[in-house]
Amino acid sequence: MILALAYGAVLLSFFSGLLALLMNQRLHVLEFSQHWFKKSPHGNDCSQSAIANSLEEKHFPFLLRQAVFVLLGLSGVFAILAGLGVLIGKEVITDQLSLGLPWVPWHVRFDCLSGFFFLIVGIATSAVSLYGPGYVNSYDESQHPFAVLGLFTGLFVAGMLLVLLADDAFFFMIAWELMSVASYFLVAFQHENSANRRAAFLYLLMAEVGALAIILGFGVLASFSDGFTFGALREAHLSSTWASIAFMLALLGFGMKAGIVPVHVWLPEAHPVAPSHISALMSGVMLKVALYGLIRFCFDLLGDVHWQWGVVLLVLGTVSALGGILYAMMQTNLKRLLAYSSVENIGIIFMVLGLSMIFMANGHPQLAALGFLAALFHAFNHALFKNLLFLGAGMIHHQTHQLNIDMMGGLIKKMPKTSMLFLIGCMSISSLPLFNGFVSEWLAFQTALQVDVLNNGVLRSLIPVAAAALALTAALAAACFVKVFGLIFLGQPRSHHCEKAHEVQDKGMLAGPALLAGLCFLFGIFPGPVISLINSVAGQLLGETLPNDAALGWLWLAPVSTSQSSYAPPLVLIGALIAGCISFWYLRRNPATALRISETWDCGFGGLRPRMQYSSSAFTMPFRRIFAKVWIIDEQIDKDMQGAMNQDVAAVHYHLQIQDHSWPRLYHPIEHGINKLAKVVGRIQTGNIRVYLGYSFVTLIIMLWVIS
Amino acid sequence: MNIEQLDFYTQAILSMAALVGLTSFLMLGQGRLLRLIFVFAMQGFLLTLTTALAAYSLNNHHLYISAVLTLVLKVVFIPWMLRREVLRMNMHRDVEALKNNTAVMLGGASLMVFSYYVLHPIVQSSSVVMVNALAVSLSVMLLGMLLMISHRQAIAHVVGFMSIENGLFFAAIVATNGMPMVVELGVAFDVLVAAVLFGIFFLHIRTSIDSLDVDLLNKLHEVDK
Amino acid sequence: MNWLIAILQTLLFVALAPLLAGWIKCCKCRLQNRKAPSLFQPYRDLIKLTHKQPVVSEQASWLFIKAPYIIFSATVLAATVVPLIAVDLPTSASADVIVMVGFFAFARFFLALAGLDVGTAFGGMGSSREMTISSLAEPAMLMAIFTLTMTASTTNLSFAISHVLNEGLVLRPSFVFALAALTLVAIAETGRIPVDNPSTHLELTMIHEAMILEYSGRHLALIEWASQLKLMLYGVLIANIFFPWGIAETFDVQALGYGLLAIMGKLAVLAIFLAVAETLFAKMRLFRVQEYLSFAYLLGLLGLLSHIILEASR
Amino acid sequence: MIAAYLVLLIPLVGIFYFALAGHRADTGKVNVRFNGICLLATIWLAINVLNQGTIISSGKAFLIDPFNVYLIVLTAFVGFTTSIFSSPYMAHEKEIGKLNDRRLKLYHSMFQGFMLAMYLVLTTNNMGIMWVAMEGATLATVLLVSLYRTPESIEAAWKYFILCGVGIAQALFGTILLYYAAVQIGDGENALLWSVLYENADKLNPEILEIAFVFLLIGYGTKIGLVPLHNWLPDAHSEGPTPMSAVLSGLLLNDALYAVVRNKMLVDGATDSNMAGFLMMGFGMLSFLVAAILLHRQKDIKRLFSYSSIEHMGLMTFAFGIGGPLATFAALLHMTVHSLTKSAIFVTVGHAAQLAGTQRIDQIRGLIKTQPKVGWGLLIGTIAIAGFPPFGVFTSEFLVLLATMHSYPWLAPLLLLGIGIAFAGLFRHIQPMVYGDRPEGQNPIAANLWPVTIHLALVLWLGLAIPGFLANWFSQATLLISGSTPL
Repeated sequence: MILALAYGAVLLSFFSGLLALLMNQRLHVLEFSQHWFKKSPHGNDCSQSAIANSLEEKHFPFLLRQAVFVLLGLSGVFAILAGLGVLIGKEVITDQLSLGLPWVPWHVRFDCLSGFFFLIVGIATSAVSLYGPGYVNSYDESQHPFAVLGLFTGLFVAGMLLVLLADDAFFFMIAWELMSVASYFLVAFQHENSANRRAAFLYLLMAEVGALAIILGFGVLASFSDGFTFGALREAHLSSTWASIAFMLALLGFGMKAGIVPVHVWLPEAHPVAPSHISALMSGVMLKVALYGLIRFCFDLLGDVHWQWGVVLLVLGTVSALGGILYAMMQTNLKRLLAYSSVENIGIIFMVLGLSMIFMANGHPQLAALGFLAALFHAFNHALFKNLLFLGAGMIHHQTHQLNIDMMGGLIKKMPKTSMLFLIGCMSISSLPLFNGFVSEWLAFQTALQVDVLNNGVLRSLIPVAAAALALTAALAAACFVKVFGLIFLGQPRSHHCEKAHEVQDKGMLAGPALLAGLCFLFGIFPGPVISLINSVAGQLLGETLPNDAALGWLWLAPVSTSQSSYAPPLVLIGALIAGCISFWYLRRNPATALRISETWDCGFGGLRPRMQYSSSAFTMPFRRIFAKVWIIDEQIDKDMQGAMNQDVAAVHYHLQIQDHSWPRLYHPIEHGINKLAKVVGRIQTGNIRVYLGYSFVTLIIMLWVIS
Repeated sequence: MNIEQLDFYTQAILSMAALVGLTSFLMLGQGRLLRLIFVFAMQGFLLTLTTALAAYSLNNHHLYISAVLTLVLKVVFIPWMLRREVLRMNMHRDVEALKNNTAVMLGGASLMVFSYYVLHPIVQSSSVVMVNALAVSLSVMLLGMLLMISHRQAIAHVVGFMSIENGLFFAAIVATNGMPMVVELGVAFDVLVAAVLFGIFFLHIRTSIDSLDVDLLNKLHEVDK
Repeated sequence: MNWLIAILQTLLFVALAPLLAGWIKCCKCRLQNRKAPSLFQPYRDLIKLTHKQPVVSEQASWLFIKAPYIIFSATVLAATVVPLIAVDLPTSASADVIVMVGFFAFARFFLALAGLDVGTAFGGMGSSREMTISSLAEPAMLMAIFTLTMTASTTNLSFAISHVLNEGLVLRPSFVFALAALTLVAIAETGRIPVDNPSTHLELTMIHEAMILEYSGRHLALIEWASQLKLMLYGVLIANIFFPWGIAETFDVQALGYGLLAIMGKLAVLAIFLAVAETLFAKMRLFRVQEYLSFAYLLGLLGLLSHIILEASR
Repeated sequence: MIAAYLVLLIPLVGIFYFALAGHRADTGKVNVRFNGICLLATIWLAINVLNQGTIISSGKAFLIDPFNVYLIVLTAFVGFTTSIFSSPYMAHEKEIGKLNDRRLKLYHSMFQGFMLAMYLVLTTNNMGIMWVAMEGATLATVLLVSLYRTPESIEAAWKYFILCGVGIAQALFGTILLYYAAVQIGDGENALLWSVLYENADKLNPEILEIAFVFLLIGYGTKIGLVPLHNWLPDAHSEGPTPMSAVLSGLLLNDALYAVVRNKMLVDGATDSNMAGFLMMGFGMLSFLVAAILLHRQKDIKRLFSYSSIEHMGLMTFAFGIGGPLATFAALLHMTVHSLTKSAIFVTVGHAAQLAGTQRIDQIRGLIKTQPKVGWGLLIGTIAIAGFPPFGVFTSEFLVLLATMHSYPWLAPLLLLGIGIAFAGLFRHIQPMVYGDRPEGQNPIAANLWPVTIHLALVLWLGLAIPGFLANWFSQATLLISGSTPL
């Protein structure tokens, strides 16, 4: 039953893709339906006319779009149900599909880990399918055919779901690459822009390299076992060295997809250029699927984790978290910023996962379960709020045709609903209490604080440092999203478009983000249900759950023990409401002190203009000074002079360009190396036939000499 | 088994082998096209004689057919065609300056030693004396390639190509007394078609680059110029 | 009963905060040879402000108007968590020290947004600087606090303080570092000299004041009160974590009374220290603050490492 | 057996029909019909073999076993679909004045000649005839390479002719040595029959066979396009008419590899050492890597894909070299999917070049916007050939990789490196061609893209699931080549 739901989810998303293909085939559909009605004339006229009506030229595209997204949404709902089903039942369901190689059919396994990620995919897909129809309306059909968008969206979701279901390396890779390739087409969807093409190429290239690393990782396991089903791979007995090699390969492969520094560069390139609901899926969900892969590979297939791996994850995660948020802060393109912030969040997840590994390897499975829980919960939360923010970015883009936050401002009054939803997203991602981001970060700190149980001095001093880095990350994230929200929604409009902007009209476009925002808040107040779901994942995968996850009842969160730490978000909410209401009521009761609206105080100079407001680069200037080494900063100020002796400044041009260190350090050398190598190798082909004959001759002589 | 213990025919065939090898050397050092073609025809003729001798000594009738085919193709048709080309192109007075001719000749000699070295195990394991000539046929083949590598004229390439065929043919005779008839016929057919095609190509190359110097055929390459 | 005490304590917190601010001002004036205002001047200021009609910019959105309430509530919530006169509070269990830091972040988030809302250059400047300083201060603060929580192996402040109390007088090198770190952070976070000058206006160096430039009336009162409360919170944290003696462990009137007296005494002494420091030091340039805060971070880290290296059980 | 004769007879008739009848407007369609009938005949043949197992003709001249029968069907299939593509393509070439009736007559006649040579290589039981047919294939196609009579095409054809001629001559020497080894154990006239040789493989003199194999590998390897003998291949592919490139890449290279594998089977039977395997692995890996790197430098779209062919042939050679059931199975599968994909790509490449009026990569732009079918066909074909699932190329590459991991794990990173580099090399060129805005004055052309659709659909199918009969077929062929079946 549960498996049927899961299959249903895959098939529905797949069919939604196929349905989208009908976009250009209206006449064929019309013909077909007429043919059909001719065949069965006794069908009632009502439905016939309804269908005929819907096939009219002006209705058809609209209805088809709706239908495609309805299917996609159903797929999401099915995925949620399937995920919940397996998590609640704590089941492991296996199956085989008679596809694939003749002697190895596709193996399917649906367990709690898959179920949990199914849940993530399902929620995100549902929200996106609510949002989608309104959003894609703005695309010009001749420039950006919906058929392509719909098809690959369906395939993309199907691919992600299949990755979660796969139980052999071959099937896994097929699903994995289906996901990559489909999303590649989505990134390249608006391909008339050369930056988009570049981004798409970079994305696909890194996806391919990552996939190759994963294959190699599976290959290492497979060479120690017979066959490449996950069942067989679990049985493989690897020496410590080989296991570490496999781990490093998997880390490279999955890390590339997840966007770990320094292999993150595709992410800020690819996410901004895809349509927003796709960016939401990519950033919110696909990165999680990569995380799933890593967890599946390390905790399930390799099984016997080493603490050194945990340290690697911890260090990489820390670097990614800090690097991600610092880079994010410097961005002016909203979606690019969000993409970098995904790097940060994935970094946090990796950190906590590393902690979990360290505890696991040191024989503290309960603490490992705690770390695991924090990691998965953060993954879940990130899926919610990053999705929300990307959808929000899409709404803003849809209304203002801008993504540059330096050109926005004042939208809180033009788009009140959007601003509210976006604010919730910002608060969640800044891990403020009462929202879900805080809960997972709190759990992460709790995990890190358990370091006292470890014997290893290095770990004991490393982990607190990482925890402090986590604190710094959280604080920087808050600063970053203050910037984002403040510059986009507050102050005065900085551009014409923003002045003209108005609220999103489409209900679905608001409903999708509203669903996510609601969940962000709900799970911020009542994290219990999700945590108990993750607990069953941990129970199945690590063989250990949290000791007393419900010891104090549903109000409380006390992961280790009540004497060590506890958090009761509902009580906090009540307290906040009481404090807020009392002060509000007390201060507002005097009618003499009603608000008076007046001009902004301008220090007596007069004429406050939007240009005088702080811009993005101004806001982040202190950070730029403090962390100067993190970026490659190219800052230039040019002055136009005029007047006598050219002494008066007529205009000042400020130019700021901020680049990632990984480009000149890592990627450009590789690119140049390959081009150079190609040039060298190219020399063998001189164009002269006598030289070619010489090759043949020499080869022959050498071969003969070799064998005799 | 020394050569004096062999019967006359075998002695003759081995002598022929030596002569065929010699003709290869002559071609390798030859800068004038007409002479090159003449020596090639000589080689073909020697080959025909060898085939005929082998046919006679082994009493193998289908070798006679091979001999006739060789005579027609490699002594008459191909040299005639090439000669006509040369005359038509007005190249009969050109002398190709061969670079490092001595080195090439020495290289050719060492190729002969190499051929013997390579085929040593085969020759050792055989009871048939004629197999000794296998090394010669291999070296004829290799020399043919060397000829192509060292000469720039397309006609020299064709000669080299055909002399490789000669080497192969010789190998077939001395080692195995000729291949099965159907294969022989097929090979001969291929050679014939190849010869015709070469003729067509000379025409094409000449119209395209106004020369038959293969070094000028260098438009397609992977080098940054 | 417990809950009642907790709520009472919170009210006490809120009520006493302006008093502390007044006391500091008093001490400072004395030290600077000026005539001091009354100890209760801050109360008068607050009452005066609540009776004024607030003026709001036409550019401001709802966020600007609601922010003071949010900021105030968040700070009050933080106050519920910190044991003032008694330990073993139920509120400490519902939100531990990390949540408390979260409350600060919450308040700061909205304060910074409010600064950006009106769209003046001052507001943006203040927000930017505030977020910079706080993001550097937060890890340093957590480092210091982690030293405590790891020593007591709990993040519940009540439990942690009673742990320190029950241990008696133990000289912990880590606590020395942590105390220094937390003090530095407290000065930075509450906007005191040498990081920020609370008594300055219309100066390009101001941070906190720049953000709230547009506020007036009851909104300003709330924000001022919240920042007084925050100052007191830090004071109480330092006082009760490192010098917990005197705090009530049982809920009888006598113990609570002693607790109140003890904390008032401790705060009074701390305030004198603060006043002396503010008199002695000049305000730093903004970009020296990072060095100051990284020193705080270093101290916090040293505290943690010395806990792990020197004090750990294994 | 009649089917086999029919398979050979039809193209033979075709040669003369086209040569005598001259070019007419419907010649392209007739060509399609010839190839279609031939495809039916091969299917009939395949059914026969499936039912009866290996067939040897009465005179032992022909041998159809599971290994070659699937290649025969593949050959006929690719020939058929290519002829479908060729019909409008050549019509367009004539329209724009690049070709005239006489050359089209030659083209169609030689198309059939090439097909005949291919069928002969595959069906014959005689190693000598195999050589003759292989040389025949060169001769049939060499004039087609120079069909356009441009200086480049003549240069390419000449290089093709000379290099392959010399190469194939070496293969003949190898065949002679093989024959020599065979006559030593008796049976003169039948000694070159593969069936006989294979039965008595263990009696053949291993030393002779080793030397023979070197000659055969270098000889046929020239045709496969193994580095450093590959130099003719990109030239010939890029300068000839595109349908020719499609069949060269899709069929000729396969058949040359087929010949090498047949010979390897004999050598493996005769010797204990894995000498043949190591040589093939070495050449294969070298070709694979060099071609992958050279992809980055290409400026001509057809040259680009011919390097990709070298790369894939290298991979197959490598896989056959590893031996063992898994690698052999993978190599057979790869042969199939590569043929299908590559010929499909060449179809789209041909149309793309016609659209842009040039083969230069930097002048082909905005294909998706100009003619979506061509653009998408090229893009998806490239995705498939680059080894992305769920296309069949991925399956075979995955299996090759697993086999490598099992036997020679230290080679696996090299293999992956090659795949990665090749992918980047392909995509850096493909992306700008398919994407972007439509250039000025670029208009859609008449094109039949059914071959592309069918081929890619088949490759997709093979990637998702290998149908039972085909799997059975592959398994039997694997059994024949490597001695056991995969799992």
